[in-house]
Amino acid sequence: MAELTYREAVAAGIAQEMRRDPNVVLIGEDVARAGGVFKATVGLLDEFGPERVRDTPISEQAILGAAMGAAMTGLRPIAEIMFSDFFAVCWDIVANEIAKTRYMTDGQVTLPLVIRSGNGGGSRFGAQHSQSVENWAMAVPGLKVVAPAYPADVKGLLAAAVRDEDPVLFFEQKSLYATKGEVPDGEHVVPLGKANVLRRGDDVTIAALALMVPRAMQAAEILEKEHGIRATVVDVRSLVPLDTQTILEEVAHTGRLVTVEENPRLCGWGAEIASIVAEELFWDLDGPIVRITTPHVPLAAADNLEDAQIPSVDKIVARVRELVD
Amino acid sequence: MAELTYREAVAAGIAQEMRRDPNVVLIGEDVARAGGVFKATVGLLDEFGPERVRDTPISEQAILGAAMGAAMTGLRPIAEIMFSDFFAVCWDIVANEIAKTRYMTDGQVTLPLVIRSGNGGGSRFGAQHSQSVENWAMAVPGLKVVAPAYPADVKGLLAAAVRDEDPVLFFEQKSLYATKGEVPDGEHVVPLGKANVLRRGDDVTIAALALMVPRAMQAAEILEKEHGIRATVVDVRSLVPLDTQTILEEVAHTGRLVTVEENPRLCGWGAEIASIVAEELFWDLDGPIVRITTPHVPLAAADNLEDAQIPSVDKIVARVRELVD
Amino acid sequence: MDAILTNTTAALREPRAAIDRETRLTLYRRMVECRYLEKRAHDLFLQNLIKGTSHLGLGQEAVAAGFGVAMRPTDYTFCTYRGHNHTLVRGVSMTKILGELMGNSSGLMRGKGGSMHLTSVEHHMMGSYAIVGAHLTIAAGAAWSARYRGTDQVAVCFFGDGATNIGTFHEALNLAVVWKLPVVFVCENNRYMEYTAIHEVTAVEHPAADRASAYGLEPILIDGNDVDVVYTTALRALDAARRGGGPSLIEAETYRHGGHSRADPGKYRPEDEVKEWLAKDPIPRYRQRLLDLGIDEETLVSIEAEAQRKVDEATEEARRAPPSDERIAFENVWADGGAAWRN
Amino acid sequence: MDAILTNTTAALREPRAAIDRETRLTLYRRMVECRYLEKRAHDLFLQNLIKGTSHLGLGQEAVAAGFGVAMRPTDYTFCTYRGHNHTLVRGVSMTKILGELMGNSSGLMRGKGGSMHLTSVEHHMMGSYAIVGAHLTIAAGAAWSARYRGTDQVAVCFFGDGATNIGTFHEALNLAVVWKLPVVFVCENNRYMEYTAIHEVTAVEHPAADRASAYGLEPILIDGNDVDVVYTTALRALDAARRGGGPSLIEAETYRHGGHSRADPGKYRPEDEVKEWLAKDPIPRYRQRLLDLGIDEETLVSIEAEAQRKVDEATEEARRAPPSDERIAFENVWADGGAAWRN
Ligand SMILES: Cc1ncc(C[n+]2csc(CCOP(=O)(O)OP(=O)(O)O)c2C)c(N)n1
Ligand SMILES: Cc1ncc(C[n+]2csc(CCOP(=O)(O)OP(=O)(O)O)c2C)c(N)n1
Ligand SMILES: [Mg+2]
Ligand SMILES: [Mg+2]
Repeated sequence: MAELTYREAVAAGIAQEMRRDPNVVLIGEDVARAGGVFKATVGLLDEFGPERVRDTPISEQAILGAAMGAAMTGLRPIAEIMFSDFFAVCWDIVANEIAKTRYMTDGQVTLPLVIRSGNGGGSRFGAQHSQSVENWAMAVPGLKVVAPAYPADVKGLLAAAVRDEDPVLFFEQKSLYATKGEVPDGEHVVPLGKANVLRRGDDVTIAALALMVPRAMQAAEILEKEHGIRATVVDVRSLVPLDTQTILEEVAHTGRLVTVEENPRLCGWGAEIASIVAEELFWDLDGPIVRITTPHVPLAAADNLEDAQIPSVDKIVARVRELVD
Repeated sequence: MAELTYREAVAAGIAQEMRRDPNVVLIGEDVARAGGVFKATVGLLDEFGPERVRDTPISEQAILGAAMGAAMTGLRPIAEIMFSDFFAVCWDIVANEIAKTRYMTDGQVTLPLVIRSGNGGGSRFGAQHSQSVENWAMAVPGLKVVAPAYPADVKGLLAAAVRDEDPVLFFEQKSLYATKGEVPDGEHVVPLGKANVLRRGDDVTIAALALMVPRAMQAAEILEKEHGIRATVVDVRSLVPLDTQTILEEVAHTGRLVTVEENPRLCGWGAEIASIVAEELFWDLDGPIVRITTPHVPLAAADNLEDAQIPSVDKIVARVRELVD
Repeated sequence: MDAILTNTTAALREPRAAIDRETRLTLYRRMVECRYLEKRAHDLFLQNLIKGTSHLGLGQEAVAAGFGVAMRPTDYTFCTYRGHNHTLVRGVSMTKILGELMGNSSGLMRGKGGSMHLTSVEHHMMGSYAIVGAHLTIAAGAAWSARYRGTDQVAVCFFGDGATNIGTFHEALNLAVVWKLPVVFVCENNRYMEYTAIHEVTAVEHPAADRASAYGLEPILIDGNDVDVVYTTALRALDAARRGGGPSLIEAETYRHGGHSRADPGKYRPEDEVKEWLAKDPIPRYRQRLLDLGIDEETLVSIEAEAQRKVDEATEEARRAPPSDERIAFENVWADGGAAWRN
Repeated sequence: MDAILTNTTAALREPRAAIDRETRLTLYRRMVECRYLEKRAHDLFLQNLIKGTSHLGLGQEAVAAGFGVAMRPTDYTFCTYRGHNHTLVRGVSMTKILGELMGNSSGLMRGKGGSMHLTSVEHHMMGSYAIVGAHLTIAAGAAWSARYRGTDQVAVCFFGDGATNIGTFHEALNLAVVWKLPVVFVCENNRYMEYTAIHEVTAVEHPAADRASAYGLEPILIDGNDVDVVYTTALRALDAARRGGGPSLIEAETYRHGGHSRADPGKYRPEDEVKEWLAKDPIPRYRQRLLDLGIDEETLVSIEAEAQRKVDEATEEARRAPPSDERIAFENVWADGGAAWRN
């Protein structure tokens, strides 16, 4: 085990896969010479050379189009979209082309590619550089969607994403890049589609993703210590495929579900999980399903304003107490 | 009252507003000379001339950018995106620029504009020309979202959208264009944000949108006549603002909710409504919340395949029976 | 402009003599097969055996045939929804094409894609793309991959005049040049988008050729209704790409005989213009040239008869095929063959 | 290429004599104000009084000042995240700019937008845009509206070299020419995107000027570090647009003194290159020219002192301002002032 930052774990995961398979290549804006604007691809150009690690123009559609064309003809590209907000400038290639081509061709075309992107708020970048858009991807059939919270999962899930035969959107939470955690040495792969139960309690199940996971964990500790409420915390990790089995089991046990979403309220992943639980586990519920989300507004740039928007530990604690008391 | 087709109601709504306000203009691909590829803007060039009704190049980003720039400087543009699938090529202008600019500028910029688009399946156009993407829009704070089912609402809601000071995405269901209905003569405006209760029953509330509304109505008739199940049918009409009051009232009365969504399953509007009901009306529910959606797959082109995907009257009947029996 | 004209003229004259008889007959055969197949598709529409939409390349066969014959079997084709001809010339069976248009079990994708998405990876026909412009970037990616893998494959990407005004055109051209990719971009300028003339919405006269210099490329404007010109231009561009010379951008002037799609009678076009272009129909024109070159009419008639026979047979085969099993509508989202998004 | 050089040369020489003393002093004042304000912004970062990110235009002041002085008060500005200078030259108060960078209640948008989104509609400064390229289309729309409303307003749109490779550049330029819109597109070519040199990822040498002909426009490549050249070029382009001559595309060559954004020391740039461009710093260069033209140093010193005083005052005022009330984070999504998505 080594202690790595979240951003180092990105580079470690990519390097592990590039060493294994010469068809894995990496492209994106400033990913090569500069090692990425978030420094998450540092060292890769040096190790793998300019044919495999390539800087691109500011042409997100061409970046993803190139990745798709390469994937359908034998490569396993990893493409970076610098900020996930920029998916909006290349959404066609993602949602209409990459997501649908295998289906439309009745399986003739296989697209083993990964699109990594810096996602989420907390860095005071304002409304166009802070969005959590994993639900944009989740809403489109044909995309796998992953959003790790811890360095070990960054490396392991990224490796699994590269090995997967299907397109995977890999969301890296920008304000987690500097966080640290133990990461297994050597080959490390975490299968897609498995939620991670981080702690178990009897009173309530909290499902969270990415930046919301450490906050949910902190909230759970406070709830237990200060309020005697014992919470299960599920790190959802993978939105597609979704580990409904684990979630349903945990909710069945506690009888209560709270989702903690960084995305703005409407049509977030929490709504999907809530609807699944409300349909399949209705008779096991002991109370309403509660969603804690960023309110349905764009994110502000100023620190005190942004902090008032994104779910905080305090907000999670308060809302869970309302539900359980 | 005159009987108009859904497509004629589009032109009627636009014409009504263009007559009223000289700052209303219309742009899009083939909207002028050709009267639109769905013939929904026939006659407008003749009546209002080429300065107000303009054909554009195939440049969706420029179309919406132009609409935005015009709206922020005094016009009230209506822009057409021919198929709603093409929102993917201009999503940045919609989701990052149009949706957020008022907020980011702390209210300095007002964007009274309407984006109309042909949405949904049933026309055997295949996976890239048949999507229901109203949930893409609903997920982005700062956009109002409307999707009418009947010609009268087309005209009235379109008029309200043009008069609204905020950006409105107006989804026209392509396979409804040829359907007919009574439309009030003279000025006709239907306020945004009001659901329409089309029929009332005591057993179950069915919430539907666009093409799913007539199907839900047919299903409700069959349910009543053949199975003695009396359903309330709510035409949601407006996703943002969402008339949660009406929906909650109706569900409180019947104790059961079924949503019927044309969109693929994950993160559809039905999930959002389900999560609201599961949180706010939990204690009034008599049973699970059920969502009927197109499965989470792209749409096929062949008629028998597409028909097997999009919720049909039979499927609605069967699922409601399972729930209520 | 002068550069363009010179180029055209050069392409028009000089290399014609070099094409051998067999190749010429193949070019003719391909054009005739395309024409008959699409005429049949049109009839099947009228009989309501084809649902949805469809975009015919009637009149534009010389571009498809010229390239199809010039390309090697391992070269990649990327084309648009107007892609029946481009699919056929790569060797895909007529039955599978018609079957896909009819949307039944005999189709290339058993009805899942439809007429706008014909794809046959087996034939290196990497897809028909229905969002204007998207595939230019994808073709660049295939070219990048070909070079990375050390093959000598070239990607050829066909698109319309209207596609030259969308952002991806610009992004793809720039990237292809910067990375010096083996890709040939072919604009089939048929003068119209759906119902609007390209010149009404384009800043320059030649929507592709006049943009070439923006990417440091030579402007290449050719007569897209002369299959010899297309063929020789294609050979040159493919060869340049194969030898590491990077991409080309070719504008082929042509015309569609019918409307944009199934629903469109094409009435927005001036009668004179239509007449003028019908007179330039690439097929009778080439037929005459072959006769002038001393090929006997019988040979041509037998090519025509053979093409017709193939179309008739394919029609019967495709018509007889059963509908696709509905279960396939829920398959092959993922590489494991399934569509599960949950466990 | 020849056309470009001729043009530059013409712009460089002939009209310089025509600029009067007052205008020259204003140009100098504007540049100095920009420089001092941004230096202060940089200091405030180092003191951690500005959070998030910020992109300085240190070194690029001549472009902002030249245009700012040439534009009429009713003309529209659209610029990028690197927009402090463009905002200041339109008359926006320094306090409001610094306040927005600090994200408190004195800011232009009370901290809701941040440094990347400075906007002051009152000054026809229609926004700073943080998604590369998007605002080119929006500026075209404002120009369309100006013409439709029968005003003589012109929209001026500033963007970087990197923006010339994204799709919206192409779409906006084409539409603006086809609709003959009163919009001036100004590419500030500072040779770098974030950390990558523009020449490494661009098919042509001059990313904007070499693309002009793709839209039927004259290539205009100017010395963007010579404020006289910028000013006279701006006047000409604004005038042409106002008189119905349609859009222009201007490439102004310049250089940023620092890194791309707050976090970047700019070390990827060769030392020689940095040195060469520091020697071309538009401010000392213009100062010398003014002295050469006989303007006495005292006048310049007092302009400088006055600018410094204003910056100091604004800094104090902005620092003293209280944080914004958290409630504003949930306001002004809609025109009614609220954020309700349900009843
Ligand atoms: C991004 C996008 N915008 C609009 C359309 C609708 N559309 C389909 S074909 C077409 C015209 C294309 O014209 P052109 O590129 O000249 O090709 P042609 O049809 O003439 O072969 C349009 C506007 C689309 N499919 N994709
Ligand atoms: C669509 C998009 N892609 C990428 C970025 C990230 N980004 C911000 S500034 C920048 C470099 C822009 O370079 P240039 O256009 O030359 O402007 P400059 O910063 O030099 O003024 C990049 C890549 C972005 N904001 N938007
Ligand atoms: Mg065309
Ligand atoms: Mg730059």
